[in-house]
Formats: sequence, structure tokens, C-alpha cells
Amino acid sequence: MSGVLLRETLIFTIARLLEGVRMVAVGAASPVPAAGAMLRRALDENERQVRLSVLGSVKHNFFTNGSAELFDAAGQGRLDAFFLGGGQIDGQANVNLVGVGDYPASTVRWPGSFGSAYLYFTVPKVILFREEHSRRVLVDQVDFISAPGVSPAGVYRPGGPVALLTSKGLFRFDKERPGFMLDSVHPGHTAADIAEATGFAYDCPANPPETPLPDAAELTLLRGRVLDELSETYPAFAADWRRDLAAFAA
Amino acid sequence: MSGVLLRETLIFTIARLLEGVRMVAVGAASPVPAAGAMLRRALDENERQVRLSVLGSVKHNFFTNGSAELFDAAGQGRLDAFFLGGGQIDGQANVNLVGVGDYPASTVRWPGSFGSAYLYFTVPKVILFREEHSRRVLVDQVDFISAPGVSPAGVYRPGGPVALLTSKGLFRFDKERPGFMLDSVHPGHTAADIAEATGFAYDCPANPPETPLPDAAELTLLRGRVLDELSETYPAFAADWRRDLAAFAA
Amino acid sequence: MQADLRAMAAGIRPGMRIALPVDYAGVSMAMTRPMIAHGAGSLDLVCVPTGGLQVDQLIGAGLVRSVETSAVSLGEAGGAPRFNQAVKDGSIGLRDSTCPAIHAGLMAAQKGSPFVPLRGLLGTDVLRHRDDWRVIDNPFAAEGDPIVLIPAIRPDVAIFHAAMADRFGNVWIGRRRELAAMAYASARTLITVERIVDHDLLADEMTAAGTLPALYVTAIAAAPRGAWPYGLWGEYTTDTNELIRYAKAARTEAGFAGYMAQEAAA
Amino acid sequence: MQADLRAMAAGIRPGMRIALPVDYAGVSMAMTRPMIAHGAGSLDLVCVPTGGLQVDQLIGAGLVRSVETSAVSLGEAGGAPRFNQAVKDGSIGLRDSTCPAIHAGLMAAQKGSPFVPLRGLLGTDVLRHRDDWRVIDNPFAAEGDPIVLIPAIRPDVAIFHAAMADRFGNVWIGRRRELAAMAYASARTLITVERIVDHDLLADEMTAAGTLPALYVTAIAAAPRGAWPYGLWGEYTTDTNELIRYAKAARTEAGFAGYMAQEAAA
Repeated sequence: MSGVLLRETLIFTIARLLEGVRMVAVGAASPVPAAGAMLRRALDENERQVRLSVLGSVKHNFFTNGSAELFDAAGQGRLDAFFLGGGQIDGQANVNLVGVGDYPASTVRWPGSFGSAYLYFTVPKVILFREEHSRRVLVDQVDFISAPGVSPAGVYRPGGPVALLTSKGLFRFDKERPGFMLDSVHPGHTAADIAEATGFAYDCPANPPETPLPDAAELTLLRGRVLDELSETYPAFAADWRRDLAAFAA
Repeated sequence: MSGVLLRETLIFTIARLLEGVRMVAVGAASPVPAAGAMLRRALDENERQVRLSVLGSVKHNFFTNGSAELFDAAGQGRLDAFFLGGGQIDGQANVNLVGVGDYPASTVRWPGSFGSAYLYFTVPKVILFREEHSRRVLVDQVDFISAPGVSPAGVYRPGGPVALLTSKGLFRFDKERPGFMLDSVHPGHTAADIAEATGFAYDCPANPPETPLPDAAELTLLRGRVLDELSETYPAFAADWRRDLAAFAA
Repeated sequence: MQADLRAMAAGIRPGMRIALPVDYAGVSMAMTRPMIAHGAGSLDLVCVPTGGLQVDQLIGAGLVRSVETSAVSLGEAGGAPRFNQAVKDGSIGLRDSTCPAIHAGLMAAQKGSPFVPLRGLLGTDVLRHRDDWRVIDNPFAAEGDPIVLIPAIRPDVAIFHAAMADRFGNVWIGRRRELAAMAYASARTLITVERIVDHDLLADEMTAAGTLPALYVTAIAAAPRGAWPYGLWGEYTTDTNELIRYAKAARTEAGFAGYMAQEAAA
Repeated sequence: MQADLRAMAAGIRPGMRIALPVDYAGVSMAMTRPMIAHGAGSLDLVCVPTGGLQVDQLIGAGLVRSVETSAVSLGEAGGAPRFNQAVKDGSIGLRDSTCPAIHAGLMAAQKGSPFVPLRGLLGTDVLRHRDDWRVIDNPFAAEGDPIVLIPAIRPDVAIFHAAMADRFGNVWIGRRRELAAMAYASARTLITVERIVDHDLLADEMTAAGTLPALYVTAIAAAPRGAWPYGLWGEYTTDTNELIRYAKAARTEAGFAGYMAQEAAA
């Protein structure tokens, strides 16, 4: 099916990955994960209540106990899914949110680890989402482990990474091996493109399938209800999306 | 000075013991300690703010974080004084709020230790207050230690008992020795009475002084402002007090 | 309404660990008789941090296997008669505690931690009788510094009464934040309220500040004056005469049975 | 007004440990310039749990010895330029943390405990660089179960901005309860507010629920729009354009100085 925007493919993929969740939280500036969670909520409406918390948002926030409550909820096992980005992500799913070079005097400094060093351990479905798919981001080994992809036996770890989604494709993470496997390739890309742009080794099936696209009903939900809901919190992102749709229709 | 009721002597003694405190908490059914704190607050009005919290009271309560907040405040070092009673109190200032006989199947069961096992360790001035002065209450050794009077070196213990006040007299506690010393005898009692009614050994000066009584100004505060303030929280106790004053005047 | 209470009570299974609040924080007395009618027994009660009438009645009805508490009493009405009798008889397990240790155990559960440390307690018989607590040397101290570790208390069900809930399942608890702590720590939370309002309690910051979000709430039922004879913080005061009436009646097993039958009829 | 802010800032001494809130919880930007004018340096900042504009400006002004934080950024306006430069130069000490570890340290202080445990963290470089944290085996586990202990964070001063205070020193913080946690944990708490009201915030249960009692408050000053260019939860939104203007200006030391001089003049 043509006529689906990349951002729509990403949002739909996130909604697929969120199947079965009861509660999902997204970071402050995360329109694509938020939209994915909104689509999941819309799809599940008659079966299950999906709760979505957008950190730092007054409107999309059902917490009343300060900024510790998200972490408490994760510790209680109430938070099913969360998203992490990362200045660097490596083949063991280690995530670096701190910087490049020798810590502490990093040559490039990113904001910091935020809650990753806790949530990566406690949230069952952590989805790594980083649009930039390059050897700069997807590295063989991160310079600083904000949060490790796997932990040795004996370490309390109900949570961890399940997938890595980029602008080029979707990887699943196998914590037993451990390592990534290419799950699907987004329209317009090839397995070879992906290999070229990826700095870590991963498993790749002989013919990785194309990433599933939303059907007509899903697309209607996406461009209607989800886009409307998203506009309240991410007006700039929603306006961009609307512009792209208009350009496409023209 | 004659014409001072026993309860006024007790309240005044508590106010003396509370000299210098910034914050004091009293239990739910503790009119005498509450009145003592109210008198202290009135006496210090122009020098220092004395905060009083009555547990379980909606009106005399400045906490907003549930029933844990008192203990948190004690842990933070903000609570200067607290009161403990005790079904049994022994010569080491050990307090028993649990029961008589072999725990757990006590032959007499009291409510339980409440917060004593924590507050006795963390509140600098704990005042033991028990009106009944008898060998049944003031025992050689308690049957159950809800909270110990002293702790061995190495145990974190910024708090502890400073005094024991009964209907007959006032003891000071010396934690170095450790043990009680009779500090003063209330009007109408003698050192011999007290020895007779006390089940534990204690130091006694040759001629223990009489417990100081409030002067005219203090008595005016007590019977005016303090009695009024107390009426709001302990109407029955205040009415009794007023009746006794009326009987006395007649 | 009554059906709601019965339906909520029906979720309680034998052997569950049940958290109940202190007498002034919002006791769901309205749930007591439905719980007794439902009959699930062998309950392990956790009093947050002390217990009273509800605990005494559940014990009197034979539903209680053990009580973890820092005290049980009827306040001004005196000792809790069925609790005291059960202690003498040795018919319930006792986990005597101290108020901040109960709060600490719930806080550990709230934080997803296996334990939290608590000062005090050393040298007490409270500690001596708790084989589920541990003492370690504070690893941050230069020299020996013993400190008690309290394990997480993770109740199966928390039950309490509050002033109001909204149609979305949010519950206004005001400044009685121990109720939130109970809900955070518990797998399920059953709440009775004075009234259910139509507006979203989270939509206004003034009400949101005192609101337990629906996320932590399993079921709600309206039960006007549902804390009676206890009071409800900021709403109505305790009916001490009724507590005294109960205290007198429940001195004997027969008196207790008579009181409960009479209350059911009323 | 300005005099009040200067008087509050005058209480800060060199070498103090200062707790500051996350950008959306109520940053007292109104205190930033008085702090810089006062000049007490060698400050150890604790970001609860992340830092932004205020932290960047205090670093740019040379007042900061170290930062304990789980992140510093200007949000949508990008990286924090003076922080990033100071990291590259090695001119400030870094105690990289993770959000719940900051909350855990404050909670330990609130509880009067020397530490609290925290799950996660094992195998991270965050932990590897924190020689003030400890790892023990969970004493409640049958087998080896390593867990990190976070020591209490006891700031000398907490500084934040809230919607309102009353004449009695009580401060309404609404559902931003991390502000209460900061105050509980800190020896002194300095608060700026949008407005000071005449009625007692504790007298009504609805406002009491969101109120930090005066007990924890050292000083209050009115500073309307005192979080600007940050927003204030439930009151006004962030001025992102101003953050972007700052982010551009502060890329260089000279640009930072120019921005600060200009703001002072405004």
C-alpha cells in the first residue's frame, strides 16, 4: 500500500508493539511514541483501558504525587511500556544518554541518563526509538552505559528492551542471545541499506519482510482521532503532519 | 502557694519541661500534655514560635502528608518533644505499652507500642507522663520493652527520656547512670509516699524540694487562655477543670 | 448500593492480606458487615498504622488469622475487646509493630524496593519478636552502626472510606495521604465514598492535589456516612457513644454476636 | 519585592548544597539573579531530578562546584550551553544520577534514614562513577540479590516557586509533591510565589491537601511570574522562544554575559 507517510508507519509500528499494554508513559518531547500510544488506545477502546501519561504535560497526566510517581508506578509493576532514545545504542541494546568520549569530560555531552538506569530494568516493554539510523548512533559499543540491554543472572530485572525502531526498519531484541534481529524494513529501504547504516552486528533473515502498514480503518483513526488528540500536546508536530498529508493529496 | 489544682501543677510542670522547644506533638487523648504545650506556647509567644500538633485532631494539626508525617518530622530532627505513657515503666526508663505476662499471649493486653519504638530514639525530649503512681505501673522491670530507656554505644539515638511525671512527683532521668532521680514532690505528698508507691530503685536527695507551682501571672494564663484553647479539643476535660475551679472558689 | 458493597466484598479471598487505615483517616465501616457476610477468612490484617473497631469486629467474626499493627484500641472507648480476648486465647497471630515501621513497609512496596531501613527499634521486644525483619550494619558508617530493615508490605487488598470519587474512578483523599500509600502498595484497592461527583477531580489543580488517581483504584461504592461510628476527616466526627456501646457489648462473645445482629437489623 | 529576593539570597553561603526542581514543577527563576548578585559560590547543586535554565545560568555565573542530576537540558530549546561547556572544560564536578535515585536520596532524608535501596542501576556507568553509593546483597533474598543503596541527600537549602502562600507561611504546591519532598529533606527552604493570600490554607481541607505547612518553610517572597521563562504548573506555560533566545546567546561565554546583562536591565 502506498500513500502512507513514514511518520504514520512509525506510529503504527509503535501501536503494534504496544499490543496488550494497560499503561504506557512517554517522555516530554516524544510525539511519535505518544501518537503510537494514542492509536493503541483507540484500537483497544472496547476491550481494555489503555492509560497514557505524557511526562511534564498538565493535560495528559494522571499522576498527583510529583515526578517520583512514574518511577514508583514502574516499581509497583503498573507501567507496562516506556520509550528510550539514546545518543548511542549498541548491539547489546546498551543505551548511552550521557556523552561521547571519556567520562566525565565528554567531548559531546548529552543531557543525562534521566530515568533510564531504573526504567530499563523495571518496565517490561521498553521500546528503543531513534529516527536517525546511522553508524554514529547505532554503534558497536556505547561510550557510557546509561542503561544496559541485559543483566547477568541474579540481577532483579523484570524489564528491558523488546525492540528498536528507526526511520529505516524495526529490530526485535533477543535477550537470551543477546542481540538484535532485523524484523522488518520500512518501505523505500532495503536490508542492504540498513546493514550499511548500522554500526553493530545483528541477525538478519534471508529476506526480511516489509514493515506492515496500517489498513484503511487504521489509517482513518490515525489521521482523524489520533491526529486530533496529538494536536493538543504537540501542535507543531501535528501541523507538520497535516502539511505532509495536504502535500500528498495535492 | 495554695489554691493550685493538681492538674494545674502537672500542666505547669510540663510547660517547664518544654522550655526551649520549637515543636511538640501530643497523642490523641492527652489533655494534660496538650495543655502544658499550650502554656509553653503562651509563655514563649514573644520570643519563639512553639508549634503544637495533636495527633488525630483536625484542628490542631499542621500536617498534610498523612499519619507518616509526624515520624518523618521526628526523623528530620524537627520534633523536639513528645510524651509517652506506658502500662509499665521501669527504673531504666523502659516502657511497656503491649501487655503483662508472656508475650504474645499476654494476660493483660494493652493497645500496642504505637510509635514509641521509633520516637523514643529520635525525639530529644521525651517526657514520660503517667498519673497513676503505683508499684503496678512503676515496676522494677517491664514485661515487654516497647521502647528502651537507654541504648548501648553505637546505636543511633539522638532522643530519649528526660523526665517522668506522675500525680505524686517529678523524676529526672540520667541516661549516663542510667536511672531516675526524684526531682521534686507535688504538694500533699512526701518522699516517703513516693518511695512506698514506686516499684523501681531511684536516686533520692535528702530533702527533695516541692514541685514549683505557677505564679499568679502563669495561673492567669492557665485558667484563661490555655483553658479556652483546650476546650476546643478536650471539652470534657476542660469542663471538669472548670467545675473544680468553681468548687474551689465556693 | 448495598449490592455494590457485597460485590466489592466478594473480591476478597481467604488468606488475603488486607490493609486497613487508622480510625481517623477514613475507615470503611460500611464494608465490615459485607466482608463478614461474604465470609472469606484466614485474613492477615495490616493496620495502617493502628486498628480499631473494624479490626475488632473482623476478629470477633472469626475472619482473622493474624494482625500486623502498632496498636489496636477503641480510643476513648477503651481497649478492643475481641482483639484482647483473641490475644489472650492465642487464637490470632500477632505481628506487633511500631507506626513508622508499618509506613516504611508500605513505602518499600510503593517504591518497588524489597525493604527500607528504619532507625529506632534496636533493643525493643518489638524487634525481638519480628523474625521477618533484619538488622544490618549501615554500610555508609565508618564504624558499626546497626540499623533495622523493614521488608516491603504488599497487601492484596486495601480498603478505606473517603469523601468523594468522580465518575472516572478518581478518589479525593485530601491530606490523608496514608490512604494513597496503601493504594500504591496494594494489588487491589476497594473504596467506599460519601458521594460520587460528575466532574473530573483531576481536571482542576485544586482538587487534583488531594486526589488518588483511578489507576490505583479497583472498585468504588457510594456509602453515605460509611465511616460511622468513626468520623471522616473534615466531614463528620466520631460517634463516641456508639463506640462505648460496642465496647460494653463486645466484652463477651455473646454480647458481640448480639451487637452485630442488632446492627444488621437496624 | 526585589529586596525580599535579595534578603532570601543572602542566606546562601559558599559551599552549600542547593536543591532545585525540574523545569515543569516550579523553578524559582526569580531567585536566579539575586543569587548571582549575592555571589555565594562553590555551590553543590542537586537537581530534582533534572536541571535546566537556572542550573545553566548559575554555572555560567561561576557559582557552581558540582551538579548532582539525572539530566541538564533546555528541553525543546536543546542542550544547556554553559553546563555542556563546563563539562567539556572539566570545571564542575559531575554526579550523574538517574531520576529515581535523586528522589530516593531525598526520601531517605525525609525519613531520617541514612539510605534507601533502589532497584536498577547495576551494570551502568552511572553506578560505576558513584563512589558515594553502595551495593549490598538484599538480606531478605534466599540467594545473592545485589541491590544499590542510595545515601540520604540532605540539602542545606531548597529553592522553588509555587502558586501561592498564605500570611502564616503555608505554601500551596498542589500536586507537585516533589517540592514537599525537597522541603522535608532540606535544612532551609526558600520559596517564591505568584501571590500571598490572606486566608489560612490549612483551614480548608480542599486547599490543605496541596499545602506545604509553614513548619518546613524558612522564607517566602512574592514574585509574580517568578518561574518565567519557565511555566508554572496549572498557571502559565513555558516561553519556549525565550529559552531558544537564551540557548543561542549562551553558546559563548560572552553571549551568556550579554544575555544576563540585558535581562538585568529589562
